[in-house]
Amino acid sequence: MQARYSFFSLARNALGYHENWPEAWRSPEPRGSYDVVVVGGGGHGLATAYYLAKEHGITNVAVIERGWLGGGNTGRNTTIVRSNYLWDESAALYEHALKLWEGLSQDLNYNVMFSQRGVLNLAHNQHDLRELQRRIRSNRLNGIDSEFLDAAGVKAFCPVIDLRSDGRYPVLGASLQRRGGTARHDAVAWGYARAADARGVHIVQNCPVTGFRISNGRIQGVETAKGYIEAKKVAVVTAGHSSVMANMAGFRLPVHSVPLQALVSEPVKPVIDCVVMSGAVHAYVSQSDKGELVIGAGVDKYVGYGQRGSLPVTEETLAAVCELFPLFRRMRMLRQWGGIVDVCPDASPIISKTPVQGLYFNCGWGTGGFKATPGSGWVFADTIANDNPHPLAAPYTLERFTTGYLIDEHGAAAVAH
Amino acid sequence: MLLIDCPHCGPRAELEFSYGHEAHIERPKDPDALSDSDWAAYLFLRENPKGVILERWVHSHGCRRWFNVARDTVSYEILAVYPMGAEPPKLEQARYV
Amino acid sequence: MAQTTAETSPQAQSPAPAARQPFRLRDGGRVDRSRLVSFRFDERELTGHPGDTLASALLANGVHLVGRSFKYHRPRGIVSAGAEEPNALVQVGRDPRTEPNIRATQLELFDGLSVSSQNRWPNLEFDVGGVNNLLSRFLPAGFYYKTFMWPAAAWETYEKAIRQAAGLGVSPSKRDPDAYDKTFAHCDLLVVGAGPTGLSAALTAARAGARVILAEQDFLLGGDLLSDRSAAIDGRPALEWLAEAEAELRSLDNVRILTRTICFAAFDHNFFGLHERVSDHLPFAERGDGRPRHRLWKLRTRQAIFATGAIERPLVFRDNDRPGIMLASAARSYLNRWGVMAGSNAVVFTGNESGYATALDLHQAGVRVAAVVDLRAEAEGPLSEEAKAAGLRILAGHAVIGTEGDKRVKKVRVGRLGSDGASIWGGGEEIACDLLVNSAGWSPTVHLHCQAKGSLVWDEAHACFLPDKAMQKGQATVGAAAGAFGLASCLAGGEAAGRAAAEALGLAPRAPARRLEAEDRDFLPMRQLYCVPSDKPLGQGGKHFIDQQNDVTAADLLLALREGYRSIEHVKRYTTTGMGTDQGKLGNVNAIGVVAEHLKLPLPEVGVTTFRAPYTPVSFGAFAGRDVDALLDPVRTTPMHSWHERNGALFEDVGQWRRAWYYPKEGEDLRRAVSREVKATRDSLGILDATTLGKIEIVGPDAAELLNRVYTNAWSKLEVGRCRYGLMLKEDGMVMDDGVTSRLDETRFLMTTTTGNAASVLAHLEEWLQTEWPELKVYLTSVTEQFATMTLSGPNARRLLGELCDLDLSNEAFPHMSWQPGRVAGVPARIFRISFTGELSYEINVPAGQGLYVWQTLFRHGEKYGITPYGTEAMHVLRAEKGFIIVGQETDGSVTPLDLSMDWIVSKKKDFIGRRSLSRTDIQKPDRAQLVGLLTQDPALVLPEGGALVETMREETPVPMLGHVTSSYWSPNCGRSIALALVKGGRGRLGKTVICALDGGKTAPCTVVEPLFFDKEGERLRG
Amino acid sequence: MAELLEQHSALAHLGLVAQATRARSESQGVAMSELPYRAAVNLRGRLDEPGFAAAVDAGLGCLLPDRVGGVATSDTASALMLGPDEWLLVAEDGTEGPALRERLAKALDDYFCSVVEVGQQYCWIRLAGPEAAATLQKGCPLDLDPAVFAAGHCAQSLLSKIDVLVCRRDDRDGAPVFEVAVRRSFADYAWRWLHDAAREYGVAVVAA
Ligand SMILES: Cc1cc2nc3c(=O)[nH]c(=O)nc-3n(C[C@H](O)[C@H](O)[C@H](O)COP(=O)(O)OP(=O)(O)OC[C@H]3O[C@@H](n4cnc5c(N)ncnc54)[C@H](O)[C@@H]3O)c2cc1C
Ligand SMILES: NC(=O)c1ccc[n+]([C@@H]2O[C@H](COP(=O)([O-])OP(=O)(O)OC[C@H]3O[C@@H](n4cnc5c(N)ncnc54)[C@H](O)[C@@H]3O)[C@@H](O)[C@H]2O)c1
Ligand SMILES: Cc1cc2nc3c(=O)[nH]c(=O)nc-3n(C[C@H](O)[C@H](O)[C@H](O)COP(=O)(O)O)c2cc1C
Ligand SMILES: [Zn+2]
Repeated sequence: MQARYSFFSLARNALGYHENWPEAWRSPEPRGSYDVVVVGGGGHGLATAYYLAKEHGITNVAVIERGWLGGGNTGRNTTIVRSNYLWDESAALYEHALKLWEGLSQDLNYNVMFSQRGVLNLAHNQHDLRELQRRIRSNRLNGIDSEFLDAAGVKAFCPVIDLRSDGRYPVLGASLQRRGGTARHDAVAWGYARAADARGVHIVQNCPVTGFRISNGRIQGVETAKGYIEAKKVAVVTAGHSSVMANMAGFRLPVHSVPLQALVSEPVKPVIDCVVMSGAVHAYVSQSDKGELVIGAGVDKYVGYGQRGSLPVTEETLAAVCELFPLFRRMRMLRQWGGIVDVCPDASPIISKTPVQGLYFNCGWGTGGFKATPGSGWVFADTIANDNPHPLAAPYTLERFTTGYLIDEHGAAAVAH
Repeated sequence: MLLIDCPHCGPRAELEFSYGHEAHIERPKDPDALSDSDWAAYLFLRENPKGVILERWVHSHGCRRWFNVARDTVSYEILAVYPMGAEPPKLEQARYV
Repeated sequence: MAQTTAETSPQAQSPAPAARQPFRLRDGGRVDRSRLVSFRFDERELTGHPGDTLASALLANGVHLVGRSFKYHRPRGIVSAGAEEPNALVQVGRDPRTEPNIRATQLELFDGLSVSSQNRWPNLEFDVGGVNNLLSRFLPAGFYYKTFMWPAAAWETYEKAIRQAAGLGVSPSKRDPDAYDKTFAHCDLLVVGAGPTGLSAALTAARAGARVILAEQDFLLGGDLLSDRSAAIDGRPALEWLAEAEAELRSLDNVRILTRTICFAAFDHNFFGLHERVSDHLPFAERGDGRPRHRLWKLRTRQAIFATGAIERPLVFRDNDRPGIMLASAARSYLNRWGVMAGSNAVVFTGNESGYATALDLHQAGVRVAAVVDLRAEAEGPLSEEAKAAGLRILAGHAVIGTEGDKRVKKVRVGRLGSDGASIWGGGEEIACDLLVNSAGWSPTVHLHCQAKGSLVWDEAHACFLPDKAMQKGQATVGAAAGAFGLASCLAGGEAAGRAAAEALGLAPRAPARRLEAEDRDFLPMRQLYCVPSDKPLGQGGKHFIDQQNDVTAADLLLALREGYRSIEHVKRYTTTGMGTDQGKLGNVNAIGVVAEHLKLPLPEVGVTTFRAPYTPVSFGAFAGRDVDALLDPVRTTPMHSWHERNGALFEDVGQWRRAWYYPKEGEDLRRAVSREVKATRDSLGILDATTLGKIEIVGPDAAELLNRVYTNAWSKLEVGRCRYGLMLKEDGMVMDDGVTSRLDETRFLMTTTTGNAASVLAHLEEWLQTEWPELKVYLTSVTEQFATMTLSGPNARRLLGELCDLDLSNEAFPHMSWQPGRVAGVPARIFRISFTGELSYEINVPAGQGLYVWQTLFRHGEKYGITPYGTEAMHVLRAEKGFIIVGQETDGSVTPLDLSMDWIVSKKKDFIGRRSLSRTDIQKPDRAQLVGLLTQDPALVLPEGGALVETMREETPVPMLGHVTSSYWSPNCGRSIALALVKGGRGRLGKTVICALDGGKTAPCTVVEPLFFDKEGERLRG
Repeated sequence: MAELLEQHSALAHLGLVAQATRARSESQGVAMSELPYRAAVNLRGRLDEPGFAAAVDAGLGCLLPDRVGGVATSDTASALMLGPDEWLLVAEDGTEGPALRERLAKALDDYFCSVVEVGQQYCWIRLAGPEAAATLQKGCPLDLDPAVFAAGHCAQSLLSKIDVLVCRRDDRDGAPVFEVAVRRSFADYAWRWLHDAAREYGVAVVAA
């Protein structure tokens, strides 16, 4: 039985010294069989399970997670949420997600602290400006709020930026999506887990999937550390490990997994009240509610499952931060970490059926899938339930790599985000 | 930061090298003979292994020569360096899930 | 060691400083009593001595309250004497040289230092935020996830308040005026930590000839020896051994000692990050002069020894966070190293022998020790015995079950501990005190070993994690960091590790004459309790702090477990334990213990959270080093750059190059200036600095074959002396680059590339050559910078060039798309008759160093033709008038030659990179975006570049889009605006109308036309 | 040394000559100078091709070094081995470029090789003095210890964000001497970077 979270329940429980809070989700032993097994308990997997239950009434579902919920990229990203993507296909998908974000805390009854503090993308040269204009104009026709700020406008919106008008990378302008912002990453995983659990979904942690049983081209179930589990359908949402899973199922994917790192400063009182991203200088910065500056860096270029980033990338990122914010040079790095991001050749995701019937893959979000979490789960659940791509997911099938219909969002992903 | 043993210059910092992704992916001799999906496989599909990867590097800020490397993608240990065109060495595979 | 007291010191000023530092002992310790250092803490002017840290100086002055906690704003004091400090964080210096969250325990005192306390308002003594403490019951771990959701819009307001309350210190508000530095470094052996272990390791390896770097975060070498009054080595005070060891190390050429330097990170392949504080400890007047504030060392070593010691673990008991409650070892350090009494009336609370070491030292120094409260049923062990002998009051089998005192601990309550360790018997005696020191045991500092992905094992006897296997070759952890807590073991362990490292390096270390003699005592026996019970249930009255900085209590951990956040990683994230600036150096093992007990799991099964860099926080500035401001990235300039500057050019960044953009004359804006430049070029003569174009010499019998394979068109038949335009694709069929390539002789070509792609095209060619086509006999050499390139363009180009060179420039002798060697203004040159403007043009390559001279000569002689320098903007207009594409502007990585209607250059007869991709189904579709020209119906209107094109405009979104404007200019030669665009099915729309959406809901109808606006027959080009 | 017609250095705008005459060089950690323009030819070819090395020797008067990083010197030129089939032939006399190229091209007429004049691409900066290595080491990931990188050797690597060719010459006055070649468009950056790096040791601009 789940309690509803509210100010009143908090107050009531305070009187009982918080001894009576129920579990946010149960931790059952897995059953022998499910209608759908979701492999991967990151945000996308949990959201998939939640929407399977909520939107499609499919509740005989298990989420199988090798470690702890949200311990993959969901738990280690810089939490930037925005939808101002270039191509129509991406704009539609990310905007769908953004609309879901806007009601997510209430929907889940879990405060994911979605904070629409605005996202700036800076332009430093004529080429940047041209690309920015292109993006802004197509965003608007796609119904996405997007505006252009000139240098003075940037300074007014985010006073701590140094425009460096005589510097190496002067800020010439920026696009601003006011509805963009950040969310509390862990809360997204936990909120979805709790809400999915409330609808009957089983959440199984510390249980790596080690293989698939496939016969006659159809999925039968998954081998796990806790034994074999039969499943009518299997949805793989394992981000950095997608190739490992695909190799288990006997095919290969057009992705490579690379380390992407991020870092936080020591906490300080509020000093920057929006998200700032720059492709040319390669840095992105926001400040969390606890006060740390949350800073995203770039990827190491080589395949790596080590969940750690290298020093040259940190140096480059912090040099960029020091350029845009010379007042932060005395701030100090508190912790640095890495995730394993699965990157597609066109920097767009894969939401797709596979050569194996009943086996679905959702991956390739690379450096930027946190913002898509609700939308991704939504369209993937629909795709699984109907064994047919949801219209928003249709452009993201594996076939595009054969036919050439790539959705090249390198512009959007020029900075990892 | 990795230390990569360039076959020509000796051990140098990773900074001096550029990455060339998976090795031993040969360009088809007759591309027209391939179906679209076979061509796509050549272009895009990769092993991307967790474990030993056979990959190519170039000493781009040094001697500018390409060579192959066998590396564990979890420990990042470099297990072998061998020239372009050579067969990969036989290696113990660490098991990872 | 200075023994003079302040009174006798010649520099001493009245009033006598000793009197002003009431808790300073008259002698002892490593401070220089002969000199005074004054500093400011909040409103107070205080003094200390050289050798002090801020913490030791504050304690010497009797200051214990130094800050407020993160969440509940509880008064907090100094807990430790080192890197592990969670509470005593201060704001140092004044804006813009201010720095938040500095650990007072590591901050070296200097004259003029000014610090203030943090996270309090209006002041430290009275802090309004303290109300959070009263409300704490409503603010358990994760409370924010459960509330602030209604109404949805109110979150923004709540969030502001939450943010305001969080954070500790404040960021500087202005640009940092200081300089930072970084450097690479290499050595044979890195030794981290200069305690007895590290010193003996470094000595052993250095004597064998290894290149050693010894890094120590402290400003003194010695580690724990500095705090141990009684330690002896070879029958002499250990400090004498220390002085000799240091002197020997300093005398060796192959040793570099880095003090004030933390090794903050262990990366792959024995690569380490070290952070040196070069001048933070100096009075302001002595800083600067080229000397950086901090330096980042990027160090590669062959062997590494982590001799990082151990950190004492605090006991978790009720209200264990008041000022005046500190680690036993810290109180001992203050006493022995700094000659400071942390209090005058102490209670010692311990579960092992370490507490007794402190008790004895305090007692000896004249501090009253009111009681030693010992968790162990019996106080037994060598130090306990000494304490008994000294007559100290020992309460064995007891625990501190509560403390009192608002701004400083006043008394403790003590109860008898049940044998289960979970219950308290008896009402509790109250003992007055002003200092409560405590010890639960020791945690080896395994951070670097773990960062390098080494594994840990649990040592049940010492209740601590020890390093197990190192993942990387050549790494060892020794001494207290490896669980060898006795001095003799540390010395021997260091020696053995140093020897092993030397041997691994192929050196032959000398065998030591004999082992150094020292005591070998650790802190056993111990009784381990991760959470000391009190007379009330946990969480009900009073707080057992696990993580003092983030205000995480044992009750918070239990709440997390109760709610299902069971993995230690969830516990960490839900409660934020271990996530403060100290990263849980004190709290983590206790947290794991509490979780293990609650879940009834063996402790190692709960496991540790991931150790991450940095060991202690590192300034952003150090990572940036001197790569800031003008040195952030190279600015590449051409040999004619100074001329452009002198002639008023404005510049545009193209990759790293800085190119002349346009040359405005008095009163001209961009459009006016560019129009003038464009007109002048078409009417008479323009000149462009085109040096930045990439140039590659392609040499060898198979050079033409290589071109055949990388360009879409055919090259074998190009005659010597002729030039040809080529288009290069990536294997996925998308346009990668374009440019003109000329045949210099039978086996030699010169390829030009776009400015931005010069390096990537060369790399692309090399990659294919070396990896796929090693059979081709071709060599590539970049000559981009060998030449200065200038383009003369316009009807008078031939005339001017004719004056300065001796070639026959007639159409017959020197036709379009050919080249010839010659001399221009006496300088050897290659002259190419090629054109990107559609005018009669000559591209002239001369040796780079002579470029400026030739350029100036052309100007002198071109004056009569009104020679006009034109920049990149005019170049763009000129080429757009002719419909020539710019890679990166008309293309974006998703455009094929077919989309550009450049089928004419795509050979059907041969294979080339990318060809097969062009026949894929989606690439062949007629509704792909294709390059067209656009003419606005209003000829005066210049479309915005990037403008979106639609069939029809409507209110409701999404509006289906047709494409976008790639280039758009005012064309003075056409007398109207022109634009290029990528439009879906564009070629099928010629003559039709599309609409460009403008700002403010306005629209601009445009006619789709061929992308060619000027001189459609190309007569001028060949004229 | 003959002058090239109106040859301008990539560092001309810094007025180094004027600075050099004013600076005192004693008691400085680092002495920096720009070297006069040098001729250079890039040679590619196969050492394992019979006769190739001998032909170069005939044309150049020195045998090619056969290990990457090796340097061989004759009366007129040095040969620096940059890669397994690549050398940079450098003549201190800047006017020698075309002649050097022609001599080699002629000598190697029968071989598959490439001979390209590249001297104008480079700017040479000399760092000398007790802190020369420390200065260079700030931006260069090579191990500059003399036991690893000895006098008479060269290496291509990085200096901060740019490509460099570093040559170590014989020590002078007991202190190391490095010559660093950078592409000319990066010369301004390289010079200012090094000068800034050397500042804490005391730096003098001296005549070459
Ligand atoms: C440093 C960093 C910064 C980022 N910044 C942003 C940002 O600002 N904005 C943004 O939108 N995106 C960002 N991203 C990207 C974003 O984090 C990811 O795209 C997104 O979180 C992916 O979610 P997921 O649920 O698909 O994957 P994950 O959260 O990685 O979940 C996959 C799960 O699968 C599990 N799994 C793997 N193998 C198995 C197996 N065999 N059996 C069972 N389970 C398995 C893993 O343990 C993991 O929990 C960032 C990523 C990183 C690393
Ligand atoms: N009897 C006991 O219970 C007990 C317990 C602990 C320690 N000790 C004593 O402490 C001493 C331990 O000797 P040791 O040499 O192993 O340790 P140490 O504590 O004496 O020295 C470790 C040194 O490493 C430095 N350090 C730690 N991390 C660093 C980093 N990342 N970068 C740079 N410097 C870093 C510390 O500042 C310290 O100076 C012995 O004398 C031992 O007897 C005794
Ligand atoms: C948005 C965000 C904010 C974070 N803030 C902190 C912080 O304040 N303190 C901290 O120690 N770690 C912080 N972390 C980092 C985590 O401790 C941790 O490093 C990260 O989740 C990756 O996990 P791992 O290091 O355990 O592999 C933060 C992480 C994220 C994604
Ligand atoms: Zn090399």
